[in-house]
Amino acid sequence: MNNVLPSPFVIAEAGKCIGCKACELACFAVHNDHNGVVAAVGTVTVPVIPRLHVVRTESFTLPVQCRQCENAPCAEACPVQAIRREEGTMVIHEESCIGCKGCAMACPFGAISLNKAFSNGKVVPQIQLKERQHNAMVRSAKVIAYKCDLCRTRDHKDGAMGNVPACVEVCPVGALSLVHPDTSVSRSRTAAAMRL
Amino acid sequence: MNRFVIADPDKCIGCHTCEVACVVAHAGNNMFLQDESGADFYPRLTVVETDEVTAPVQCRHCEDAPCANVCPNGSITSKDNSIFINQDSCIGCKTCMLVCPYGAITMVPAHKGGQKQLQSGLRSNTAGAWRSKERIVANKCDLCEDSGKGPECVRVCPTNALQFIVPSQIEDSISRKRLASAQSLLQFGGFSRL
Amino acid sequence: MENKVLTVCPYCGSGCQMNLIVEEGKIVGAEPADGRTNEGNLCLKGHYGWDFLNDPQILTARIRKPMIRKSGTLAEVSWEEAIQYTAEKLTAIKEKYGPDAIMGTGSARGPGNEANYVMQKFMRAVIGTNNVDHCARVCHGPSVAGLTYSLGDGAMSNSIPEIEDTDLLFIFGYNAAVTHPIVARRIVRAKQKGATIIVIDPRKTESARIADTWLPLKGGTNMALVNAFGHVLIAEELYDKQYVEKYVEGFAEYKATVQKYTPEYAESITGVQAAEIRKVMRQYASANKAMILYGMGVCQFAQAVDVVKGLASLALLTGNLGRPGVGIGPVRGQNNVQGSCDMGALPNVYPGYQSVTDDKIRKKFEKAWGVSLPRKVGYRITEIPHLVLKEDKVKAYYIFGEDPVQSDPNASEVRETLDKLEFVIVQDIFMNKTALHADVIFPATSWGEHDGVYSSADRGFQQIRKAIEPPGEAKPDWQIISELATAMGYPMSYRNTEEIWDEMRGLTPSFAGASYRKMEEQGSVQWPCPSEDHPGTPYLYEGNRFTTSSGKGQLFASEWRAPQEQPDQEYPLSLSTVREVGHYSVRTMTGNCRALSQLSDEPGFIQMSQADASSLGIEDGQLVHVVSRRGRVLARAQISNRVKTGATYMTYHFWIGACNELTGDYLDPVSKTPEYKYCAIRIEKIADQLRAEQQVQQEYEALRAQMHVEARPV
Amino acid sequence: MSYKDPIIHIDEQLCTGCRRCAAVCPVGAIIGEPGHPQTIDAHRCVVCGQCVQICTAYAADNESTTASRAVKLQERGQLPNVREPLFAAYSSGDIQKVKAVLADPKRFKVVQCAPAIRVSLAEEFGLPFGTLTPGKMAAALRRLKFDRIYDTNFAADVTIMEEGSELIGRVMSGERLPMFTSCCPAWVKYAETAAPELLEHLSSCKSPMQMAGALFKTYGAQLDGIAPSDIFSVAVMPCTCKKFECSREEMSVDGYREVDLVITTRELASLIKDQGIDFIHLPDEPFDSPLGKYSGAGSIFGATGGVMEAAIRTGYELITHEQIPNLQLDFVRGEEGIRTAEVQIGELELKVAVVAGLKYVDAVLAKVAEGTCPYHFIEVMACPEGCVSGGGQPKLLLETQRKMAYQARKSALYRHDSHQKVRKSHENPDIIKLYKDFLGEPLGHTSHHLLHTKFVDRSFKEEMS
Repeated sequence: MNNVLPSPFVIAEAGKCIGCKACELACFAVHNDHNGVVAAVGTVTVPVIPRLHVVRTESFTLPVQCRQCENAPCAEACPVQAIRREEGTMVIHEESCIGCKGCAMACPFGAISLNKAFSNGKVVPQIQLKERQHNAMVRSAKVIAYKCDLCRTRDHKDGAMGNVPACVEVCPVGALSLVHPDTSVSRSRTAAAMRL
Repeated sequence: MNRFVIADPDKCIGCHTCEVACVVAHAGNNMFLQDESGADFYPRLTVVETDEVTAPVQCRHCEDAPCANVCPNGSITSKDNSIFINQDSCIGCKTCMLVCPYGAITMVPAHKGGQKQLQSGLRSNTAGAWRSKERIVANKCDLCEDSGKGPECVRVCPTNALQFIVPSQIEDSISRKRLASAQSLLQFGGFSRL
Repeated sequence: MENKVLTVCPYCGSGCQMNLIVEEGKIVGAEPADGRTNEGNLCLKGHYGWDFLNDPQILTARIRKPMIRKSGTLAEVSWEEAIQYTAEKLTAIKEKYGPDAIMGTGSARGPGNEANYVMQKFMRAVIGTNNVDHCARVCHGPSVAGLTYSLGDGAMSNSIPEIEDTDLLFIFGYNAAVTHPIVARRIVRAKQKGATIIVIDPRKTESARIADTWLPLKGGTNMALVNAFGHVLIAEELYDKQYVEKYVEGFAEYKATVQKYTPEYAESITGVQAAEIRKVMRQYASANKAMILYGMGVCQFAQAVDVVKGLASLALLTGNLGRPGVGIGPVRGQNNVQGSCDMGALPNVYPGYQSVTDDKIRKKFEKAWGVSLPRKVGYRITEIPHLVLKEDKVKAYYIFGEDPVQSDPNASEVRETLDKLEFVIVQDIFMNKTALHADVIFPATSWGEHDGVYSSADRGFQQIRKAIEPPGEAKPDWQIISELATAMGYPMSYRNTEEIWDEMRGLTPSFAGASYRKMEEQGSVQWPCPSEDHPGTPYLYEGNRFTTSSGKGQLFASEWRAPQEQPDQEYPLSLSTVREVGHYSVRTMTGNCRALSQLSDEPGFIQMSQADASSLGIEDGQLVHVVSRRGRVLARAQISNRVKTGATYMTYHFWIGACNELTGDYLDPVSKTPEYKYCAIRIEKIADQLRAEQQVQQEYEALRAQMHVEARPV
Repeated sequence: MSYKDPIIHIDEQLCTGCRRCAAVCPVGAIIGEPGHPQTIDAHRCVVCGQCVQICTAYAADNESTTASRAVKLQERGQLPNVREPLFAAYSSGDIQKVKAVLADPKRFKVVQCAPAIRVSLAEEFGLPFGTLTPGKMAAALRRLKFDRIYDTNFAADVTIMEEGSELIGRVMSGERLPMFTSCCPAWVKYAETAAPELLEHLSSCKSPMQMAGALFKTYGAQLDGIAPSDIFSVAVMPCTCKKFECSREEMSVDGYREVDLVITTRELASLIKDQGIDFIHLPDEPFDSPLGKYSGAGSIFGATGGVMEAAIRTGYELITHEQIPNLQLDFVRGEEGIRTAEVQIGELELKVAVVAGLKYVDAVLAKVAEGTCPYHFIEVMACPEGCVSGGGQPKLLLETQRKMAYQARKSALYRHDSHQKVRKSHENPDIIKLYKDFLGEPLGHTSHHLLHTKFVDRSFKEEMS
């Protein structure tokens, strides 16, 4: 048991993605219990903040998300140790995040974005930090870093299929998969051996 | 989102030009012209040299600025997409300095019009004499807002190691990286076979 | 009214162009200009190093009037009196002891090329001696000697802008980030453009930090390592056989000398792994364009000229010469040390490196100057203490824009020398430690107060321009020397620097085409520039035609010699003198700049490893005593994990923590350059830090008082 | 035609061209290249809104290329304080107009809700799929200042009376068989566009919503002593096509629109939120009498097979004058596709078919055209599982929950039915009273005037304006 198992991660397959953004929406849907987001679009009262991002160009479309790097540059860049590996997933602890943007700049995939923090459908205010708005000092909005956490905190009781992240589950064309590096590598090896 | 200055250690040569520029930018050019030579020297960024890295460290203008959130009297606020210390109301409690994870805040004597500010009430005993105590206030990068020319450190850095990041640049950089990471996957396919 | 005056930065040989911003006769700011080498960038000294011109009296006071030592104390006198007195004294000494009893210096700093030309002319034509030398001796003297031998010209073969376009940078004993930030900028850009960077330095410098390979050699083992490099090139047949055959001489002797320097043997001396030695030579030899840059880490050893020749040999063996982006670059430390060499402020050459021992050349100068000139090569400045104290041969010393007490090794011996001399003339802008020993002081104009030409490290002539009026009665150096010459019966009546420059050009074939007008038009003219229609020469040795007497490159290797003074039980640490980025030379200028002096101030630092600090119980920032066989100073401990255990470093700018009180006067046998980079010291912990701090303050105040700084209001 | 707005739109600034909408469009009305914004062929479009339900191309906050959210909300006819994300495919809303009318004290505001609203509205407030809330719905409408909370379910019972009678007549005479239901406006529009020659096979009955509208401004007006011109009639529908239906020129009675405005389930939810009504904690309140009282049969109209089941419950008893042995007709209940059955009603072996999903209807129509269709009575619903899956219903964030959601909504309808005291339309006392006091008899003169209609050939594209 000396081997550290590499983290699983979600990755998209080129050529399949149709750009429907169902993955982004699903990602948002399953991460917003605390904002009262349930099944219906009508329960959404906060901006859609996905943790994966569908890139679209003239020639292709593909979602990009956290690769759960083993030597995560985001965690290296974090001055408050808000990014930690937990059960094989790089997790951002939103309470600790100070919105310094270092992780977002360090990530080579562009997988981290900064956005306002919401709770109960409302912007989370700063403890003290205020800014001037319309001639009054008001508490600023807390801003945190968002990224894929492999739906680790997701409640799977509502028709979810085991431990598959929501994006993988909803993709209508199967363009996303959850990769377990150890098993996939051994499968690739087996496949390579069989081609010999 | 806030703007901030950040250094690229691959380009920094540790020449300290930024530090001097910072002092000069905040002292005004009359720093060189005053008769008194004892002007204070408190750069708002500090060049750090370790075995592995050389780079100036300065305020990141955190969105959830811990300094502002611990300030007991609202002297640190969000202003024009930056975190701003009001030195006039700072009481010198040092808490912001302690909580800043970048070490970007230092405590310095307050100045006004080139003169050290003294406290009206508080006195301290030095060398047997009672004197009004200096005001000590928190000091950090203010993006040279008053100059209207942007951060002086960025302007003078001879190796372009310092960058002034505005929010749209972060967005752009993230978009570019997303595009690049998506493109890098195009040549592959069939991960589902794994 | 704001007025911008285009000039060249007075700090370091990068030759950065800048504008001085002048308002109502005062300089109020500086800004970078788009110069050839700096492209709109300046370092902190360029940006904030001009306010010494306002004489803020921080470290030392500006000299405003001529002074003569009368009954032991310096007293202000009129120019007439000072000139007359000096002329009489020099004439008397010359008559009594002969012209070779008088020694003069050039100045590698503010005065400019014309003043140096006039100074060497004064020494040669008026005094009648070749005894003129300057601080190049204590820095890149070995480069001039070594590169002249190997390639023909004692200067950077290629240009500063080419650094960023090479494929491989081979940086030996050169800390560009500190000495030349604007050259370091090119190194950073080279790295960004994909060049391989190899750094050889005992310290982890900024270049080493970003290097692909860093070879941390033991101090004082350069020759062994360079020989091993040559060994690998030959043993692995990495060298360019065709090139060597066609353009290079001395291969057989070279090969025989480096034979025994196998990488394994070198490893035993240098501590650099044999595999690394092989690896970097394979990279160096296979690069399409490889450039060597080196600095004081090569030159300030008692075995320096040999190492310079050895490095040049590596370029010759691999054909890395005669093209853009290759070559070998000694990046000159002082702003015009290239220029003072160019102008012949050296005991063996006239302007343009024309030998004083060449009859044909001497005749040319005799004809032009209307006097007969000495045939014998003159003394070097580093020999002066010996010549005065031991041989009693030198009686008068005309020190022009230098501060040997601060800058030369073994300061106590230098002071003793000055005190023993019959007559010492100091011509400078600020009071300094040497001036305390002067019999006559001439107040000179500073950079910013006169016109002239500086030579950048890469052979670029560039104009400096007067921006403000000088204070007090200060006069331009060339004018002071001219008046002295006239008083001594050799009339000199130059009206401006251009006249001097044109006289010099007329006598110097390789600079003949570098007119003021061309400089004005091009911004910079790199020598050689033999004719009016020649644009100058960015890189030397086009077509691999070397300027040696045979026209071929000369390979050279020599046995490694260990540094003279080795650490022992009593003095267990080695000391190397270095620079720091915010200060310049003896600090009369930067020490009088408000911002720069506050960035780093007295007593200066001694950099040491964590291990050494721990074993001595010293904490970062504490004051310590540093002691050598020659002296004892206070300095502030700076603990760094970039230095090796057993090695320490002090910057030579500070007056209290003056490292040259400690350094030894062991000289390179050829160039007579001192071994600044290696002597033995010990560090003593100070228990009462508070008292030591007070002592620093007291020493500082005492120094300032000596330097005529008016008492500061409390 | 009077309508201008094609109702269903695809926002070209948001559409990513994934064409998932094209895959669910039953009539192939969505046109475009993959990867590029799609457009809708309004002539073919049956306004079922399935594209609106499937679309996941939402407007990200940071897209600089899109118009502002406020502008889009205005364009889409939504309330300005709507906080839910905006998607590329959407239906035009009318809620701003409803809100304005509700604020007008001079109007007599009457509302009706389709059967499927009460099993889905709660989802908009975070309650589980299929939470049954007719009482809260009525309470909410009352708090919205509707003067009468009537119900479409009542009209569904009327529909059974009329359509059942029509079916019996046709079966007896053997004319114009099979007979298709005509409750689903998308189906009707499709028939008018794709099979105008078969229009006589449609029941002449208006949909329950239109019947209700017609009765509100006549019978209802009389009961309340209000001038029809003062009545403003709003219908809350799970269906986007109902907006089209209510605007059909012929859907008027005595010069008044039968239904003035149709809003969807989602629009109603947005209005409740807008008014700050705490839906979850509302008490259960009754509908208003008599036009708000319904049988179990009326309530199952919201599920595929519901009309058929309700019709058989009543038809069986009208023909046989005997009580139907089993009220729960499982053979017509089910999911997407075609289900067929033979029902023994006395001597008659009634052959019926239920079509759920418009794409399955072509095969049936072909048979009818050939004259080989064996059925007497065919229910057609354009949406996959009937009105519970309508285009105006709460939109789901996760496609994976769709089956579960529809199942839960249908179960709730059947549960609602099973809990009713009266489960057959003809046994609804208010229906009996309606016929006694006002309509006379099914298919009678008044019924014909108010409750039946004619269909139009829409096969020519030029008709679209």
